[in-house]
Amino acid sequence: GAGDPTKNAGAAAGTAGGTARIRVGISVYDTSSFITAGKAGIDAYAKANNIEVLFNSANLDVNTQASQVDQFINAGVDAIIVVPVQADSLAPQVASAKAKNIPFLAVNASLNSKDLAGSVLPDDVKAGEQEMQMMADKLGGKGNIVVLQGPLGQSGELDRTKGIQNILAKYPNMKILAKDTANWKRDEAVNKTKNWLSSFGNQVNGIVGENDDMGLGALQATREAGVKIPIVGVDGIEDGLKAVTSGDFIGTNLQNGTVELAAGLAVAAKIARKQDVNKNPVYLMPMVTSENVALYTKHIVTAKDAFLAQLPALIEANLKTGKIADEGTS
Amino acid sequence: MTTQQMTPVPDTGTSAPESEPAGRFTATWVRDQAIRRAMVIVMVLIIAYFSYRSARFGTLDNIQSIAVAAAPFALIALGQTLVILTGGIDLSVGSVIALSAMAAAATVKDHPERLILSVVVAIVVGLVAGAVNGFLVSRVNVPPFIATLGMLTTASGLAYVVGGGAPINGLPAEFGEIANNKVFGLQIPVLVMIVGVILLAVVMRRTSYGMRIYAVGGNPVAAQIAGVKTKRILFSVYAISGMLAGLSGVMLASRVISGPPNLGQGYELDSIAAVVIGGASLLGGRGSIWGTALGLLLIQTLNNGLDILIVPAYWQSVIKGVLIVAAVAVDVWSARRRT
Amino acid sequence: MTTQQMTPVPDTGTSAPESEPAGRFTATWVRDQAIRRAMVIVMVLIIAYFSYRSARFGTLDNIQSIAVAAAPFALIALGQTLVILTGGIDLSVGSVIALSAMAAAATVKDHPERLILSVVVAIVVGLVAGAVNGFLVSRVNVPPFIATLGMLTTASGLAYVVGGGAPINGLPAEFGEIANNKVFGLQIPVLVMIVGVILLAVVMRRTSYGMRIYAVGGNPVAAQIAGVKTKRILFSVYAISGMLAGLSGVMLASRVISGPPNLGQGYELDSIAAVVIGGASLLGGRGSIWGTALGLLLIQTLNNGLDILIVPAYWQSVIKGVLIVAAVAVDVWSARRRT
Amino acid sequence: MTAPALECHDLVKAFGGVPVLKGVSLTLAPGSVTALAGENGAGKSTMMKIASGQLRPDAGAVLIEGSPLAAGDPHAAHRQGVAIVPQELAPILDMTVYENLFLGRELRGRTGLLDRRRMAREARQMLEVFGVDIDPQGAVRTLSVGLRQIVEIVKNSSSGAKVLLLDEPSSAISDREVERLYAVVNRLRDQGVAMLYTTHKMEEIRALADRVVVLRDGGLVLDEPLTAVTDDDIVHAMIGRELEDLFPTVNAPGGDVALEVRGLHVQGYAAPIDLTVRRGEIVGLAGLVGAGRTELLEAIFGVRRSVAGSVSVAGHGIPRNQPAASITRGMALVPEDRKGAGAVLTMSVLDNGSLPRLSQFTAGGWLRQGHRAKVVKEAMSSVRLRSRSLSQHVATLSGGNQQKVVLARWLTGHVDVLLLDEPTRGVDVGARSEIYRIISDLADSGMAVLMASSDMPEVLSLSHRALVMRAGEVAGELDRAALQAPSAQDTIFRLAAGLEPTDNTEQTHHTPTTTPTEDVR
Ligand SMILES: Nc1ncnc2c1ncn2[C@@H]1O[C@H](COP(=O)(O)OP(=O)(O)OP(=O)(O)O)[C@@H](O)[C@H]1O
Ligand SMILES: Nc1ncnc2c1ncn2[C@@H]1O[C@H](COP(=O)(O)OP(=O)(O)OP(=O)(O)O)[C@@H](O)[C@H]1O
Ligand SMILES: [Mg+2]
Ligand SMILES: [Mg+2]
Repeated sequence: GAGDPTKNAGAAAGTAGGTARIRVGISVYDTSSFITAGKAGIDAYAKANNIEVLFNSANLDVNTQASQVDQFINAGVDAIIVVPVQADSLAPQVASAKAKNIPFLAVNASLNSKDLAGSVLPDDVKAGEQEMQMMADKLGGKGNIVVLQGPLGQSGELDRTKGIQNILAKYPNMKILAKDTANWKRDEAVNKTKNWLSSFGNQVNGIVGENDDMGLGALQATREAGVKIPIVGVDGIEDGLKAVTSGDFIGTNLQNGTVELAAGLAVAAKIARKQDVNKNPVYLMPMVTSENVALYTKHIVTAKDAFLAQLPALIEANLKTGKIADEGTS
Repeated sequence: MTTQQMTPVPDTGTSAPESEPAGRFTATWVRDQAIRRAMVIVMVLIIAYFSYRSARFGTLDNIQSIAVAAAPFALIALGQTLVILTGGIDLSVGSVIALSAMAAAATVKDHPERLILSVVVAIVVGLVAGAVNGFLVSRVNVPPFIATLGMLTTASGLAYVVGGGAPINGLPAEFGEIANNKVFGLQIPVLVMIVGVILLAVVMRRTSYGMRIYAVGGNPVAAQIAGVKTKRILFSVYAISGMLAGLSGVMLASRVISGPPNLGQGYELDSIAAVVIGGASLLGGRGSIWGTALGLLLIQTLNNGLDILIVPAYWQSVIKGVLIVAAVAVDVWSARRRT
Repeated sequence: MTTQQMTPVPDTGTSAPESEPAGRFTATWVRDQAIRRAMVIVMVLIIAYFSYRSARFGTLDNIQSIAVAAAPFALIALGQTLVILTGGIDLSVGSVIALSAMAAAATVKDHPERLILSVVVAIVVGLVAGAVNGFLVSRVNVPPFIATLGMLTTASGLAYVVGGGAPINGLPAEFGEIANNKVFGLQIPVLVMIVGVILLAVVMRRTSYGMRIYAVGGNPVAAQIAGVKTKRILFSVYAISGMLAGLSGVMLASRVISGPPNLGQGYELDSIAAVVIGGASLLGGRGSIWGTALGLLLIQTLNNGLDILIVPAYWQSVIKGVLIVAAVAVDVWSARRRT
Repeated sequence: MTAPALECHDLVKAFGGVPVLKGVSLTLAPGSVTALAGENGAGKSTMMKIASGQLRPDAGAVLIEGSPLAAGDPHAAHRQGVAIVPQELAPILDMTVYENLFLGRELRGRTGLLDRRRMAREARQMLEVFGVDIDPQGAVRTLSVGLRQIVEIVKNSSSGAKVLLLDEPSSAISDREVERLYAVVNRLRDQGVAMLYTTHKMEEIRALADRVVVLRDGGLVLDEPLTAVTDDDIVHAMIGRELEDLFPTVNAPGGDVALEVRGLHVQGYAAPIDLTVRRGEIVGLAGLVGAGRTELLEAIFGVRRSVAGSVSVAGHGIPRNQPAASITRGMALVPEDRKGAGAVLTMSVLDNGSLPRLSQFTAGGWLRQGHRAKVVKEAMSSVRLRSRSLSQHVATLSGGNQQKVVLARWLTGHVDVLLLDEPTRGVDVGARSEIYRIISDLADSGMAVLMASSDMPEVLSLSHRALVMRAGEVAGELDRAALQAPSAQDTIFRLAAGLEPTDNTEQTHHTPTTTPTEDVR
């Protein structure tokens, strides 16, 4: 059960050996593939650094997330990490954690509070810019595109859309024919894209998915319609990397949950232990193209376990360099 | 004991006396037609509008798109029709889709040769889930809402368990054949949908099983007195609904060659809506397969047409909500007019 | 005329308002108690298990956490109880929460002084949405399922429209006071919940309005013949349900100082589940406020306890689904035993 | 003789600890009709439900032709050849008449698919026995209660059952159909079917039964061949005392008009209707099943839409189509279908009793519990309601007692015009005489009573005046003298059926021209 945390001293494989065991409460927005990958990273890092993790998922409900934070505060954890359901929410909860001197971190999406102890955020604007740039390059700076957005209002969607617009502004000959949400889902994206293809016929020159799943749904739609249209995505999930390898995607951006969430935990642990650390590192997604896709496929698919084994060391190294999205080379 | 529509008088029906004994053209039949016609008229208006606004709407390609998108919904709506006819409800179809899709994906992952097996697994998983629902409702007397809500929650949890909390990706390309191959020029799901609709329409109209389903929904006590094995009928409709959800799940998964644990989320409400728009009563005993097909067509046509007109998603919500209510209101109004 | 649970005996008999002082210890009363007790016993067992597994569970802090989390649900479950007692259903509560939260957020954004106004706006928005539902159901005779499903879709679209497709962020810290300040040592939502439960329990048992709601749900035709203005009653319960959803929405938004357009998504099923677990029949006429409170407590305790035991989310789903069905099955079983 | 078709041994049944059957044994021989009599709530329906497998007895056994019946399994009972026409009719409203008739034994063609055509055809033949023109392809929902009852009888009497239980099969049908029912019963008897026939009407017992069994308070108090007992014996066994006169003497009505209906045009009906009822007057409404009596009463009260005309009570016009306003103006309706339209089954006796006059029992919306309980209790005891307490759910009352609740709930306040639709349907003799007494007392106190009834003696003996309806119109009127004439019954029948009237009838309204068969709907 969740009784007394038994002090377990021998577990320190990385750098933090000998430090006292701490408890970190983590509330994530939902159980997604990103979070599941992240959980693996969290567990690997926690084990190596004598951290007990209380891990809850909020099922996409901000009220549930607020309750989970309340519980962590009641439990007197040493730090709280939230992967928010809703960006810029939870200000009262952050404040009450601060009142009890519990460091509170936002990971993956921002929280609107001056009481945050730190944050580990991806640069989603950059990700949007990168994927749009890939598309612009592919189309030679002109043509019509459609954009599949994430759930409207989620920070990932807002920022990636913004990045896409930033690049588009530079290309007057590129036009968005349609943009709408497919809620990160492949099955929604298939139908939406298919209907768009009905609507615009062969005017569509490129499809920009704000994540890989929607890009893959679009891919299916193009197949059913019997056309071939360049597609880009974000995230670098297994099927996305495969699509890059096979040439179905012109590229994607890697948001490796394993690395990002482990980094989040690392920052939280160091703040709780009053160690020196950059409290607000930014996760800059590496671009994935046919040239470098092999390496990432190894980390994410084929040699996942080996990658996890050296993850704690990688995280420590990354925190020192400040490039927390660095995947190493092995 | 209560009627859903608040008709002030015991029988709404003091219908026109020109009912002919010959059978076809009885007052009830005429009313039935009228009721159906109101919804059909609404449909025609909507289709006309879309066709007027976009030349692409009426193309064969687009009609095929509508059919392909409709197919997985059609299957669960068919099962849902049977369940609702008995006076029950199946909230679990959405998550049974997820669970069976995950099971199929897990089966076929790294084993392209298990294609058929994966379909069988999905159907069996759906059938088992449905059987559990049926058992709870017919034997343990748990209200259908609770039994299937429990299954909704449980199956969706299990779908994640199957994938260890994540979607099952990296499936062999062969898995796509189930949904994407064509037979007689139609994608398999479309064919399955057509066969399913016709088959069930015949079952409901032309077999004693169908008649007994109506009886159990109309008045379980009376059905029992007349010797109908109400428990078996109840059990069977949930089992069938689960099975169809399983089939729907594997077809959806095959279409996107992936096993997402949140597949089918919220489909239950859409399927129930299709049935109720089609004129069924949630109290049971009233409704038809054709009605459901019509309700489904309404929803799917709206989804497609609004996408084609590039209406933003949230305005689509608003328009769909308003139109569905309006269509049913017209229907209710016309049904009363012609009584 | 059909009963949802297939009992050959006309009556499974739960709680209509029981009012007669002399007949306290009648068979019906005893049965009522027994039925209630079965669920209470299940509750006690669950609480005992959680307390045994975690010292944190029984702390005052945690009980407050449960109460705070329960409050917004309690409000919609109360409204839902009234609606279900009339034989209807309100699927729109979740998205009315979103719409009214967005409206409140839009009101208070950049205007911290409009705190009270934002609450009023949310309540009015909820009331209007509920009134539309009520109008459709009582006057246009649209089945409640469709009327409120239409509102679900429409209101959730409108919630995005209010925010222009995005959440309303950057709200003044003062907005948090609505939900986070304390009165008499209780957070305001908890207080509102307690007042709401007591008030409605009294209304349902001690006023003619409450009795009329039971009558309309029990037999609308008979109620009308007895002079009850059934349309008004119907209208009013949907309006109340909408209003409470509005109140719930502003409290939720205030709790996290944010206006998310997808707030409240899926809450409708939870609220209906609470009511049905509490012993109400979806056919109307049967159920009680206390039953709903108990159902709500069951769901919220499970949510909290399973989180505290750090059960992974998907296993939580599985456990919750199974436990809810089991609790209701025990309840049904005990109700039959004691007949 | 052969083995008994049905044997009941020491049946015991209690609901919520209250005994309903206290060890009842009964034997039915093949080809016989046994009348089952007893007061409301004596346990007759309970006994039949046990014999048909709908209820499980607490103790005791049921044997069908010597083999035990699986307790609480209606399907097994059905298979073993037991059929029941339940008291609370159980048609499937949204299905057609022929589907109802053939449910459970559907006719199939060679392909195994349903042969709907043949079912409809045979259904028509089956219904012809009763001479009513019911469209076999119409939904049962569109039929009146009486016609539904006929459908139920036809269904169960043609199922080939060896044991047929009839629970008050004649409660909603008029004399003409009752006679057809007798013919059916006699035919089944000749075919060797054992029948148990519950009724509250003495003449039915006399006309049909070979043997009579009386239940009182859950015990069997009389079991004799019919020839061995007198009517008085039976009544005495039922109510435990002598019954004087079934009908009270009716006093002359007052002069003021209490109810005035002018040109009331009921939606869906051809002709507007005029009628007046004076204070203290009891006006009977006679007619065949489906004559439109129910519709008229409902339209006067405002629950059925009327499109033109006026209704006034004691000189005050009341708005049409507003039952609440009618109640405030002193009108009350006791509907024909007590389960569907009368009582709220999920509510208690107390709540049902106070529902029509809630404002009288509230202060600013608050229920005055003590006052309410007192007044309702008085009203309920004035009709000698048999219930465990005021908080008993109406669903668990016996049929006759439900009827009493629906009537007595109006007695909690002032009523000027009482509209009664089949007021004694399913009510036992004892209670029936009480209800008659109540009606005549109410009339004496100045109330105007308009009473639709298919029970001919009721119309003849209780009314000051009777209107005969046919096809939605008033076909004729009989005054007190005409009602007391020996030929009254015949006159009413002729008017109702549209035959040429015999000479001692006053025709006030309308000369019938159509033939009897086509007016039924
Ligand atoms: N489900 C039930 N729960 C509780 N009590 C019941 C139930 N069903 C019947 N009773 C009670 O059992 C007694 C016998 O009822 P029953 O219906 O057998 O009477 P009956 O002889 O048929 O009367 P009637 O002539 O009015 O039809 C009544 O007092 C009734 O209240
Ligand atoms: N839609 C319809 N189709 C066919 N017949 C109908 C329809 N609606 C009503 N009827 C018939 O109209 C007639 C009116 O029934 P109603 O019950 O009002 O008559 P009533 O005089 O009150 O008869 P009773 O009270 O003896 O049953 C019934 O015969 C009913 O079957
Ligand atoms: Mg009876
Ligand atoms: Mg009548």
